[in-house]
Amino acid sequence: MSLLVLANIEVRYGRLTAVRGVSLSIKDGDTVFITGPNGAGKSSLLRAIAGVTPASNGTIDFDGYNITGKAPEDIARLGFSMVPEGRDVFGSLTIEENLMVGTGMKAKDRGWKAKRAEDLEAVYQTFPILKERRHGQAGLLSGGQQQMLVIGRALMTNPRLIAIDEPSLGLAPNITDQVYERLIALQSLRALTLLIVEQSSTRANLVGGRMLLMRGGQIVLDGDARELGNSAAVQAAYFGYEDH
Amino acid sequence: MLQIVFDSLSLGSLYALGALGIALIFGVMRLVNFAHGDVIAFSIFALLWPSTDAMAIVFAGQLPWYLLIPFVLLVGAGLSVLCEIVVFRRFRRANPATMMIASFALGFVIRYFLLMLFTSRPKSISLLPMLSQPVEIFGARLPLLQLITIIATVIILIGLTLFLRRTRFGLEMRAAAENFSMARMLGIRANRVIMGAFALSGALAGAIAMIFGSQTGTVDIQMGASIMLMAFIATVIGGLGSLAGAVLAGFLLGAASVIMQVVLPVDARPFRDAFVYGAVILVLLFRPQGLIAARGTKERV
Amino acid sequence: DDDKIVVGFATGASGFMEAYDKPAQDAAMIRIKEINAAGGLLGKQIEVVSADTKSDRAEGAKAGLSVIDEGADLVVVSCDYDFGAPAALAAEDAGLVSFFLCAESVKAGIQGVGKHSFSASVLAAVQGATMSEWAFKEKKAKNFYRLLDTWTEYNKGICDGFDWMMPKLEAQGAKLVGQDTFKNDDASIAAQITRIKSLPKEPDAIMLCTMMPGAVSAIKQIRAAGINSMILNGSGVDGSYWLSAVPDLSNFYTPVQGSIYGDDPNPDVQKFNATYKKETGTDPSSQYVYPGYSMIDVWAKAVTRAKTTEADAVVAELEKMKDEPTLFGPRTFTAELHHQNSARYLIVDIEKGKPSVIGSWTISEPVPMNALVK
Amino acid sequence: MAHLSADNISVAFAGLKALSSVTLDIRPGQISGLIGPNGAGKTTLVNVLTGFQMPTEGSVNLDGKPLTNLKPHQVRRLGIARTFQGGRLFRDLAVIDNLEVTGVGLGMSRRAAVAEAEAMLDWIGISALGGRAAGTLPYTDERRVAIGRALMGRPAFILLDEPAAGMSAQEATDLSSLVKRIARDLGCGVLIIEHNVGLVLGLCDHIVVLDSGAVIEEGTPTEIRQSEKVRHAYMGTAADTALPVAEVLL
Amino acid sequence: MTDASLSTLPPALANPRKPARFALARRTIITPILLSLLILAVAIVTVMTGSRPFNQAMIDIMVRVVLVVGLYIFIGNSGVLSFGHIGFTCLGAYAAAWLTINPLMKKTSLPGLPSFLLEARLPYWQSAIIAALFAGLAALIFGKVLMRLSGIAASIATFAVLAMINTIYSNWESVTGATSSVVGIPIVRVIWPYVGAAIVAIFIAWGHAISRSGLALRAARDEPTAAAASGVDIPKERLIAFAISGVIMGLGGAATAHSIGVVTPDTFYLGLTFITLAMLVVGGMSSLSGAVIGVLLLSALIQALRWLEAGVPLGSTTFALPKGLQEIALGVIMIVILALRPAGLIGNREITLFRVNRNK
Ligand SMILES: Nc1ncnc2c1ncn2[C@@H]1O[C@H](COP(=O)(O)OP(=O)(O)OP(=O)(O)O)[C@@H](O)[C@H]1O
Ligand SMILES: Nc1ncnc2c1ncn2[C@@H]1O[C@H](COP(=O)(O)OP(=O)(O)OP(=O)(O)O)[C@@H](O)[C@H]1O
Ligand SMILES: [Mg+2]
Ligand SMILES: [Mg+2]
Repeated sequence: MSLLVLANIEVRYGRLTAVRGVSLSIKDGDTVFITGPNGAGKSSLLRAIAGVTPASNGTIDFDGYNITGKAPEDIARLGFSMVPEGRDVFGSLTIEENLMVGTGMKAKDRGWKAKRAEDLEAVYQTFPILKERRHGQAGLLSGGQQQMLVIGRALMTNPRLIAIDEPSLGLAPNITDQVYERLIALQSLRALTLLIVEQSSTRANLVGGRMLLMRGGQIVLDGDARELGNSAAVQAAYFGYEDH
Repeated sequence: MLQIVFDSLSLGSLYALGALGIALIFGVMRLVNFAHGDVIAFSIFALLWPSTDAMAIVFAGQLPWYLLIPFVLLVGAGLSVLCEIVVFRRFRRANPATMMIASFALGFVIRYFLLMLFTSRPKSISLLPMLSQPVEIFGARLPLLQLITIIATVIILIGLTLFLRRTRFGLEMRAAAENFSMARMLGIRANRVIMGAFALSGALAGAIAMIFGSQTGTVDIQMGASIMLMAFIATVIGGLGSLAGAVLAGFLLGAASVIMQVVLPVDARPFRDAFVYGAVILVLLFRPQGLIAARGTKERV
Repeated sequence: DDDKIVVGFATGASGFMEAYDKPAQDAAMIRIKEINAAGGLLGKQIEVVSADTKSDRAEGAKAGLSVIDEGADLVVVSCDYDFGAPAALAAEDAGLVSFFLCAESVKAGIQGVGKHSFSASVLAAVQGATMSEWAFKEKKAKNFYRLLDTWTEYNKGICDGFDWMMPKLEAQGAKLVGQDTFKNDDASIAAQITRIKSLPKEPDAIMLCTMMPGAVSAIKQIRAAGINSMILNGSGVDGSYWLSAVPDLSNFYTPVQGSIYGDDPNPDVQKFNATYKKETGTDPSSQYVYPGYSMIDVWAKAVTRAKTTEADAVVAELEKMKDEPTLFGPRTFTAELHHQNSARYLIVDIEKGKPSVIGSWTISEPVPMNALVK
Repeated sequence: MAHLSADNISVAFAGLKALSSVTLDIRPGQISGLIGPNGAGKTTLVNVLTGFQMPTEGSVNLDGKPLTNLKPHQVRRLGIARTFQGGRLFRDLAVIDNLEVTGVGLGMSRRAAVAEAEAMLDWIGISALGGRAAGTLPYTDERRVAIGRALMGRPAFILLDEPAAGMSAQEATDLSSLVKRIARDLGCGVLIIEHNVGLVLGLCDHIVVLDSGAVIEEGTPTEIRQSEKVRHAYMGTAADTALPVAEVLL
Repeated sequence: MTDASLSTLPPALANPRKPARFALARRTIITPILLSLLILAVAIVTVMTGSRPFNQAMIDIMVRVVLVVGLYIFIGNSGVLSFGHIGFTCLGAYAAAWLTINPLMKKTSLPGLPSFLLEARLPYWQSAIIAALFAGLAALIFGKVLMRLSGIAASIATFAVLAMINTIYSNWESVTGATSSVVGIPIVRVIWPYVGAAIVAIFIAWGHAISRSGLALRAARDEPTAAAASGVDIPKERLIAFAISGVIMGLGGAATAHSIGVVTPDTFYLGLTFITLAMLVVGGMSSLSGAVIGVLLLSALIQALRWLEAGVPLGSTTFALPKGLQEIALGVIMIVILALRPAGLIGNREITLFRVNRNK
């Protein structure tokens, strides 16, 4: 079953069109990597799905609901969790408060407090430094620590689909490994769908799953990550990108 | 001596309440809400019938206190929320200067609206006259109203702090304050949260209006302005975003004003405010981040 | 043109000053109507032009210029000296007579604007002097306390008059037991009250030099603190509209030029009050409506005597007036002073929240120039 | 010869020891790498070197003269430039003006600053961006503009904080060659912080590894690659996968 | 700085080709010229109408242009909102009063003045220059202390300065006449000196904006951290702008004094602070054109509303806004403009002949 269906999405900033006519369908429990050169429109696409930069054209369905033009909070409440590019921590809140921010929408469910404590412990296990600093101010964390925090925070909302814009940004290599391990573990645990933007295809080759390559606001390649590997097609996509 | 302490506290508590209302909105939107003073004035004018006569025609002012107080608080909260919906919502992405000028323009609109209904002439009203009786505690005599004001301020401060620190609403409000769009991406109904903050701030304005109105017996379209200014200053020297700081600074400003009044020789007393503002500058120079720096005001490189 | 005489009002028709300018202007209109009905001035009808100062100084200058452009022979400017001065200066520049509707600062005249400028009211200092002398003489008050609101010149003027009178009274046994200042918009005057309360004995009288809206606040706080001394005021607190704020206020005294409470000893004042009500729909709200009427009255007399509206001639006639009777007491202008430095004041007493005239007082000697210009 | 050194630097933040007795040398023409786990103190060290952070102990010296009490702008005027982990461009200004500001900050006339800014953009290979508003640039370009801005006035030292974060392999390669040119052609002493291990190993003459505020290893790329300590504390699979990129560069 | 022998510096970098002298000035001077022409056009129309109240209204506008341009120099370039500048206007206005009032009058009304001021009686243009410098000096002194602050703390500190100046001037009886109006200032009712002052202010603002200091300050406005890392001494650049804008505000003060002939401290307090700030923000806070156009447009709007309020004949009936609606309408229109254009009408652009240009 398709969890997320995009039809003909277009994103514009004034005169500039960042995403042009992207159509895409992602199945429940899939791992999807989006790669592509700088300025390809990857972040813009994610922001459009999340409802922060509404798409100027096209429709988006999530979990059977039409979420086109819906407010970001409503989309989030359906189980779409997004980690945007750059570290949007709530700098004045403590680390633990940051992790708690997104957990309010489940407050209606039964036993949610116990579940929340469990989730929190799981995040702390993945990133022990966060536990160590749990009452510290988030804004004072180092770049990489903040990145851990925002990933942890997104996981705390217990999403159906988590969309991460460049998870490895600023992370030490071994931490990046841990992040992926955790994501893959969650995926097998409760069919979490992953939508990950990475600049390079290396990680996709390693992890496997579906890989999309974006360029100039369009999806130019769509295939199995391991199969595509460092294939000529991928190379072409990258080198077809005229730098300046 | 004790008398001076009470005098300081009672003046300070007005500033502190004002500072809370301003700090709350500043915390949420980086908005220096210059319309706050006019919300104060509006809340109290709501007790009168519109008329251009010199004599005030009391409308809701004669309600018993247990209805009167909620009425004024509701009017403040309602107007404040209305301002949010009609005006401030459109300025979520604007820079602070733009928002500030917009709030100033809004205050202007409210003020002249009142002026149109009531004229510029101050009107008199007797609110909660029973509070004008003097009471005596620890040998200091002060009007009952002042005592109640002091106590109310402290209770409001504690309640508000607990509310913001301990409840989910507080957490969501602080999150929305810091990064509106990220908060929404985490499922926070940010608009509602912000409306809540405006409601609280408006209710505080109503509280000030009540106290001020009962204390002075006068309602005047300008009445919120000077409190609003002092409150604004208190918010900043208290440490932006820190409610406790705002309250502390409010009390300190009250104390500074009272103490200057007491110690300055009679010829220098008219210059009292210059001394007070001089002290403000000194505090800012030594603690630019405020007396109680809120977390997150320090930005790391 | 020659078939009419133009009176120009450069006053506040909106904004803060409107509440003060409008009533006085209405009173002036009543006098103008009377004159027109009686055949006009020098046989010509008086026509009125007006321009709004928006209660703003820069606008005031424009309003002044605007009525001058429309041919005003007399420029009537805002009640308050500060707000009226720009328009008055414009008139002075154009060589026209200007009248402040009710300014009570000595500068509203020769000392400030120039030699063609007059004020229709009485100097604030006279009010302070009147009240202190009256309280001492009639009420046997000995210990005085002086509480000044530094907000406006008017307030300071009241206290100046008090200060001038005090040494004379002290020679006769009175005493100034203390003094303090505050600002009209102070949220609380608790500290000032504490100072009064710490006196060994409550003063007999507090000379309160202030005006609305701070006055109500100060009075209320003084009484709430349990201080029951008599409170002496300037005319600025006249009116019953605010009395509800301080229920059962007593021992409170105000000097007025005429009574709005229906008990003025002069029946003509009562008649005027009725006319005012008929014309405007409301009773006069304070004694500040009256100067507007006297102003047109004295100016029209001067014009009649000079047989022209030409400024210098009219000024000369005005300066000849000595105890010229008007509805609201005699008026005197001299070449040195275009203002009243002595006046008969009615004293209004408020007891249990009810105002009534309890007498009148004229200070024993006029306030001299050196007490006015310091 | 010019020589920038951090001597025995310690920094503590309210109980947290971000750096303890770190010593580091940077020499003109050399490229030094600074790597280590997240929160190791790398950025903090750069902050100390550039006057943004007062060390609790130790001193920063330029040619033996202490800089420790200088303000950031004074440090910059002595020829020590840096970039930031976030781009921190002057978003409202055009790219060329971003560079010009530094020229002006260093005391050049606007005329001279424009001239140098143009030459610098050209040298980096981004003259085409000159007229764009800095706020609308994509990530990679932002990085390059930031480097260009830091190079104005041709500083003796440049400290780069994660310049390749978020770059694709190709872009990282381009960046590497730019950094090499900076060291070789401009004679700059470069300090580079990066989590892209391949890039660091391929680029640097000398690498310092920080962990929890302390130097745990130091040496040539080969030494670092072989260090068990470093592998344990820091590298994950990336150490293996990234190697090819490094090889390409070498 | 670098050891040249070590590197083989690329020739283009070693010796970059400088642009022609005054290239920047020549490229941008069109903006102040156009703004000045606009102002001149307004003045010429004014003189042609021959109406005295209209002339006075236009004089007011010219004075406002001076004040708002003065604000722009500091606020626009530094991004620090100042609530204190009208304090310098106050200093300028009183200085002009001290220097121009007839000594005979001064001896009675302001006896506390030092004797050189008591004796002084200068022509208005000389007094305006001295008043401007005096205000600038005061700004320099206050700025020296305050410019270490940034953001809202700086705004509040500047407000405290305003409040201090206001309190002192409202109470120093013998020198400022306290709260009462100081009169006797020669009134200048010809528009040209005011036009001159506005044009001078515009050119000074332009000169500052294209100067090194202006550029550095604008950079620091966006990114103080990066600016410091670029060698910019932020407090110093702020101070320069603060002092220059202090001079212009002082000039505006002198102009105000001569335009209405009276000064009082409360003329130079919150009301004027807010209306000038509003004009700046509505026009576009970070652009000189925005400052000037903000004044012209808002003033025109205010004037139009007043005119509507006074009543406009429409055929046989007169259409008039109810009293008080003018201010309400003004507030609403300001809110609408800001909601639609949060960066102000002009944004951060400058007008030029060919197209609207991005700010340098
Ligand atoms: N807020 C914005 N305003 C104007 N243009 C923008 C904005 N955000 C992005 N763009 C432009 O849209 C295009 C796509 O940007 P986007 O950030 O989506 O690319 P990306 O693929 O995520 O690149 P990167 O790998 O650098 O993150 C780029 O040309 C960029 O300059
Ligand atoms: N101003 C500060 N106040 C408190 N703690 C701080 C401050 N600055 C840094 N720290 C802490 O010091 C430690 C070192 O931070 P630093 O930013 O130097 O790490 P880093 O090595 O650059 O990490 P990353 O690779 O994640 O960017 C971190 O634990 C961080 O939380
Ligand atoms: Mg991106
Ligand atoms: Mg770092």
